[in-house]
Amino acid sequence: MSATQSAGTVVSRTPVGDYHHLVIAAEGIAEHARPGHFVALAIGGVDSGMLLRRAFSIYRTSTTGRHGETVEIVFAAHGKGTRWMADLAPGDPIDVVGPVGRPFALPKEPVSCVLVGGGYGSAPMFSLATALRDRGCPAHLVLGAATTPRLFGLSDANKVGSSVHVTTEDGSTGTRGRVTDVLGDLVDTTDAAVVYACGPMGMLRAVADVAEDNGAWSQCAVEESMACGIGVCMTCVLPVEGEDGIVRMVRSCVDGPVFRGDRVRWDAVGTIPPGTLGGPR
Amino acid sequence: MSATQSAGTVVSRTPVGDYHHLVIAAEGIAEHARPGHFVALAIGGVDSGMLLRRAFSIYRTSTTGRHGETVEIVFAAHGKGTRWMADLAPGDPIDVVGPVGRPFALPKEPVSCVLVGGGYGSAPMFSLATALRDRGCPAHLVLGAATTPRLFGLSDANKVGSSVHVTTEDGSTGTRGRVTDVLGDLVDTTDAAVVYACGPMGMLRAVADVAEDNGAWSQCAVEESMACGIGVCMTCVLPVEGEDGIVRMVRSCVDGPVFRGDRVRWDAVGTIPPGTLGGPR
Amino acid sequence: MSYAPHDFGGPISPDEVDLSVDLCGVALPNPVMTASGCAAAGRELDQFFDVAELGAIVTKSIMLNPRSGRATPRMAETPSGMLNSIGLQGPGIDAFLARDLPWLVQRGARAVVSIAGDKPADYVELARRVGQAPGVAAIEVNISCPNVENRGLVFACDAESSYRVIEECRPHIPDDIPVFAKLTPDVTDIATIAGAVADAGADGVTVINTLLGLTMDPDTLRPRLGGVTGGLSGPAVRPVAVRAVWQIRKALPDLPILGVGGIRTGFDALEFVLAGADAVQVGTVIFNDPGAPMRVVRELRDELAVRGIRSLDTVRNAAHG
Amino acid sequence: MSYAPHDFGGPISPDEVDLSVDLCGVALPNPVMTASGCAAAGRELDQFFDVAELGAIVTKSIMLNPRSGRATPRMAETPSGMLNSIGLQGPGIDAFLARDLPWLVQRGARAVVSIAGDKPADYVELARRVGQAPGVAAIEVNISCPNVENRGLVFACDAESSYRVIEECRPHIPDDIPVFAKLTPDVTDIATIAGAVADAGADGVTVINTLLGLTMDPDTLRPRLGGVTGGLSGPAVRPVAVRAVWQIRKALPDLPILGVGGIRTGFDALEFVLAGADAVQVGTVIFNDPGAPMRVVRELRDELAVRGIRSLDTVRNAAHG
Ligand SMILES: Cc1cc2nc3c(=O)[nH]c(=O)nc-3n(C[C@H](O)[C@H](O)[C@H](O)COP(=O)(O)OP(=O)(O)OC[C@H]3O[C@@H](n4cnc5c(N)ncnc54)[C@H](O)[C@@H]3O)c2cc1C
Ligand SMILES: Cc1cc2nc3c(=O)[nH]c(=O)nc-3n(C[C@H](O)[C@H](O)[C@H](O)COP(=O)(O)OP(=O)(O)OC[C@H]3O[C@@H](n4cnc5c(N)ncnc54)[C@H](O)[C@@H]3O)c2cc1C
Ligand SMILES: Cc1cc2nc3c(=O)[nH]c(=O)nc-3n(C[C@H](O)[C@H](O)[C@H](O)COP(=O)(O)O)c2cc1C
Ligand SMILES: Cc1cc2nc3c(=O)[nH]c(=O)nc-3n(C[C@H](O)[C@H](O)[C@H](O)COP(=O)(O)O)c2cc1C
Ligand code: FES
Ligand code: FES
Repeated sequence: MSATQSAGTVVSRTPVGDYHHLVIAAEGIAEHARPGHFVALAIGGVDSGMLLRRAFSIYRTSTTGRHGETVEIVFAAHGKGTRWMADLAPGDPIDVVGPVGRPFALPKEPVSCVLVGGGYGSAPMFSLATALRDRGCPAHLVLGAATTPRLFGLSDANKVGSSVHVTTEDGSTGTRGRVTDVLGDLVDTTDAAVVYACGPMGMLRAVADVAEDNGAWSQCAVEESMACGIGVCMTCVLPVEGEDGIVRMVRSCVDGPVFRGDRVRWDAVGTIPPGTLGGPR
Repeated sequence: MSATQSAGTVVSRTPVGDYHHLVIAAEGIAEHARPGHFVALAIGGVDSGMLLRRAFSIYRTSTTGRHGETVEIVFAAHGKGTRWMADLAPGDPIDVVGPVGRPFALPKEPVSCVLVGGGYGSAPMFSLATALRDRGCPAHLVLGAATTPRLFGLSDANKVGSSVHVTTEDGSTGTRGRVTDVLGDLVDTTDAAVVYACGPMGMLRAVADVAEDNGAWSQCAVEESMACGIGVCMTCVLPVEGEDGIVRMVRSCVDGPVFRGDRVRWDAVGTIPPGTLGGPR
Repeated sequence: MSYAPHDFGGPISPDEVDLSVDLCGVALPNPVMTASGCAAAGRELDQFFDVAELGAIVTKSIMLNPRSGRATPRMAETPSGMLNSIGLQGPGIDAFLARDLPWLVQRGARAVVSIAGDKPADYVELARRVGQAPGVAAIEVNISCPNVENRGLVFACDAESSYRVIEECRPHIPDDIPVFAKLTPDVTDIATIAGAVADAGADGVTVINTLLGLTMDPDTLRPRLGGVTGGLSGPAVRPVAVRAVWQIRKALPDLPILGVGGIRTGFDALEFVLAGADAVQVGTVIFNDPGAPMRVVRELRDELAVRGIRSLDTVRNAAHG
Repeated sequence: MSYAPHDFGGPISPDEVDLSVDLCGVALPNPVMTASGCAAAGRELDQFFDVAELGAIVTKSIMLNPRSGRATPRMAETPSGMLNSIGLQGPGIDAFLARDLPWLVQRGARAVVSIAGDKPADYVELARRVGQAPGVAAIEVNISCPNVENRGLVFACDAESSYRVIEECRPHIPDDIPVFAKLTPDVTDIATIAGAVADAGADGVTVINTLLGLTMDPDTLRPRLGGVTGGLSGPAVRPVAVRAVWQIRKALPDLPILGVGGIRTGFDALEFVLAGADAVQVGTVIFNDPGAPMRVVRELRDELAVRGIRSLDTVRNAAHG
């Protein structure tokens, strides 16, 4: 897999609840994108004081629309760079690197799957659900968020999900609570073999635990702070246990962002756990 | 006189020849502006890598239009900041400090005057001409530029000038040559007492010489590189001789930008001429 | 290393935040000052905010005699910063004491007078003159200047020269006027220099002055500034300045520090306080936003309020905890 | 001071510009390299441009043993720059020689291998191993690391430690492999350190490594980086880097210099050449634009062409003239 750097152009930016849905025309990215891949966007223009790219999961892509090849993302404006993005207008230039990272691994057999998206973390789940169902895997969706405006993609979910389950912490939509409050039962009743998840670290950790407790694999797309997004800087690492049982500090941008939930040392994120390869002795 | 800092909004930006005509709605500036004053604009937004303001002569102001108080400037997009300004669109925010500097001194008697504008340097000349004619001074305009697209304000000139003279270096409009090629005669024939000038340093120096040779005072608006535009940084200095005959390094932003042409040590701009107050011994 | 967050309780109203500072016995309404050379003597900024409301106005470093400064160009914009080679242009101490200082004092502002010299004897004479002038709140001794008696080596690059200037000045300044030595970051170990000036009798230090930088002119292909090299300032250097404050605070737990370098927002000011600064100065950003010093005061108040912090004492040095 | 502009004649076609460089006997097609730690071992960048076309790839500083690096967060964006505290994470020399270097060599790129150690003996062992490996174009000795045998003081902060590392390494590296010592700007007098490593047998120097910086976390109100302090890089520091090159060139007219620090455009690269650099490196800006190194090559060619400059030799050191 190879990433492309593409001089993109904004097709549209549409507010959706608390988020923005951004469509970018950019060549060379859409056809290679798989669910779980992300793009890294340059921010602020050539004279900006903000140098680092921002990473966003690919929501969906198209190679056949009237704007040519397009890539779509969903983002929350919370820091400086994403606030700048919230002012993007059609026609604005935006440099895109993508697709980057390791996508979600798809089962070889037509097993049942549960897909969990927290907040904007649901963005990659709809193309994933489609890909799963294309290979005969039922795809049950769980969308969760603190509040209704932070749920993304309910209508997509209803289109592509084998079933759809929603939680909000304030109870304004669906079940009051968190995604993990409904997850265990769902894995059980659907006899799911794999749980896919994308969302905040805390959620991923909890999802990985629930999956494991219920005898399913988990595939978690993590979100670590990234400087380069292409594997050259070593800022985005987290402790992951290899097949050999050794914990390594692994780049989440190119060795992830998707990891097997049981491999990530969730408890030790933000530290170098004792025994890590090359760790302090 | 006191400058105001005002959170302005772009009303319009219109290309005019090689320049842009920018109209900004900003409060507290228009009513205090006099011909020769300038504004200092912040560039690039809060996360920009460009910190320093850019200075522009006030072209005209209004307190009565439908956008409330407005300030207008004319600019050439040549460096980073002005290129950024060339993308400004109606509604964009832009922070304005102004009016700054010492405006053109107006004659107390109804004497004849010649006003020379080089390139965008003609921008302040039209309001000056109006002010002069309001007090009974004939105002003869000379506009000069390298090429026709770099002439600014011909139609304004025809409206407000007692007479209008145009030079271009390529001869595409008016007399082929430089403003100084027509200036001597004009000062003579109009019996001008004062020559006002705004434009590149080389032109100002030549204009000041011609004025002096023809027995007229000159008032030159200089353009020195400025960091603050409000008198606090001491970057914008040039050598100016005081009434006491002593040369001082004087701030062009607040002690200028308008100086008496015979006071500026044009030959020594960019140096500290020997004998300057506090100069190296 | 990973820290537990501090817990100061829930947000409070900005009115409940007390920003006042006691700086070596001088009471300041808030910890924000202008930085020397970025506010002249305060007069021009009084158009944009009430200079008497700010913590203090630090005046442009004044020398014994009038000084023309360097040839132009004197500045170049750089990414998130600028280079300057003003060369300490100024009217000299007589004119300053006759005209600039009285205006500030009469205006009710706290005047911190910055002095600079070419040799130790200059500083002594300046200290004497300024120390006797009425209304001076504090003196900042800018030792980030070349010492003509020592091959043009910047005083603050050398612990001994730094010690000597402060030791010779201090006795000529009344005890109740605190003396701050202003240090350059262009040294291998800034804490040692801070220790030297503290030993010599400085009441505190101001860090940082500009970093030495150079940029080329695209037309001449030679150094752009009349002074060849220049001083780098602005947000670009902020991480270096915060680090310098933090290192000095670590080495000298009780030395008052004025933090300066690239402050643009209230949070930037808070960064310096967390690192150990007793007060802060806003410099280059004034050129971007002449209202910045008072805006920083307001934003700092809000930053504290939203975190439930009632006074600066609560968070000063908090990054060391 | 005021200069007459250079006159090189009118614009020429970019094709007429010869960018090739002879770096201590190593032929480079152009003077642009990646900076250590900003390009891993070249493989990832090969997606964006042909790494064999670039002047050279400088690999991430490699240590004797595998190293996990520091805890996250390891970076913070700062105005026109960033802070990093990676802590030299890497696979160790064995894996590097087995896997990373052979890829680069086979790919046809010029490999400049950066080595780093905790003590002089580490450097010696690394020099020996890398010196024997096939296909190494040059070695960069990153002495901007803490010396565990000397209270954690950074080697390059001290002329003696710097001298010692290079003196001990050099004999273990074949003569035809040039050795560059990479210096930190966090010193009072960088030219002295450059002189020391030159005396010790370095063929040249690389300047600058990052500046020590610190930033606070708005949530914890404590240092943001896992490593507490971090290294500041990016366009923010460029004026400091150009100044360092210029000072070293002035002091040591013949010492080869690799200039690095904040290069974003072809003109930025030219600035370093004018100041005295023989070649340049692009680091942090790669994170902004992975195609930057080859873009800088193209832009540099255009900058020279438009000024009628046919080769780098014509303009190297031109700012000193
Ligand atoms: C693989 C991946 C996929 C992501 N997908 C999405 C998405 O679909 N929608 C969405 O809204 N956000 C997504 N994020 C998070 C998004 O990248 C950050 O919110 C964004 O970078 C923050 O930028 P800022 O300018 O708002 O914040 P700032 O604080 O100004 O960012 C400063 C620097 O830190 C980095 N940074 C800060 N927070 C994060 C973070 N959480 N993750 C990575 N880098 C960070 C930025 O990239 C930048 O370099 C994703 C992150 C990763 C790693
Ligand atoms: C009193 C005054 C009135 C002016 N009026 C006009 C006008 O009406 N129309 C117009 O197009 N231009 C005018 N200029 C020039 C204008 O300020 C510069 O062209 C502009 O600042 C250059 O900015 P930049 O971003 O294009 O260049 P950059 O090279 O990116 O500028 C970098 C820095 O240098 C300063 N600088 C560079 N060139 C100049 C310059 N010539 N004068 C002052 N500062 C400079 C900038 O302000 C900025 O701080 C005037 C300048 C002055 C001093
Ligand atoms: C134009 C200019 C002039 C300066 N003049 C002085 C001075 O006279 N004395 C002094 O101690 N510092 C001087 N400085 C340094 C500032 O006071 C301050 O230490 C430095 O710029 C870092 O802060 P900043 O990034 O907020 O500007 C000057 C800085 C600038 C930009
Ligand atoms: C993330 C990161 C990692 C770095 N790692 C190394 C390293 O391993 N060895 C080294 O000599 N320099 C390292 N550097 C410093 C760079 O090589 C370079 O000297 C410095 O960043 C200045 O150049 P720049 O502004 O172009 O990045 C690193 C810089 C960054 C930003
Ligand atoms: S973000 Fe640079 S290696 Fe992952
Ligand atoms: S531009 Fe700052 S004093 Fe004139």
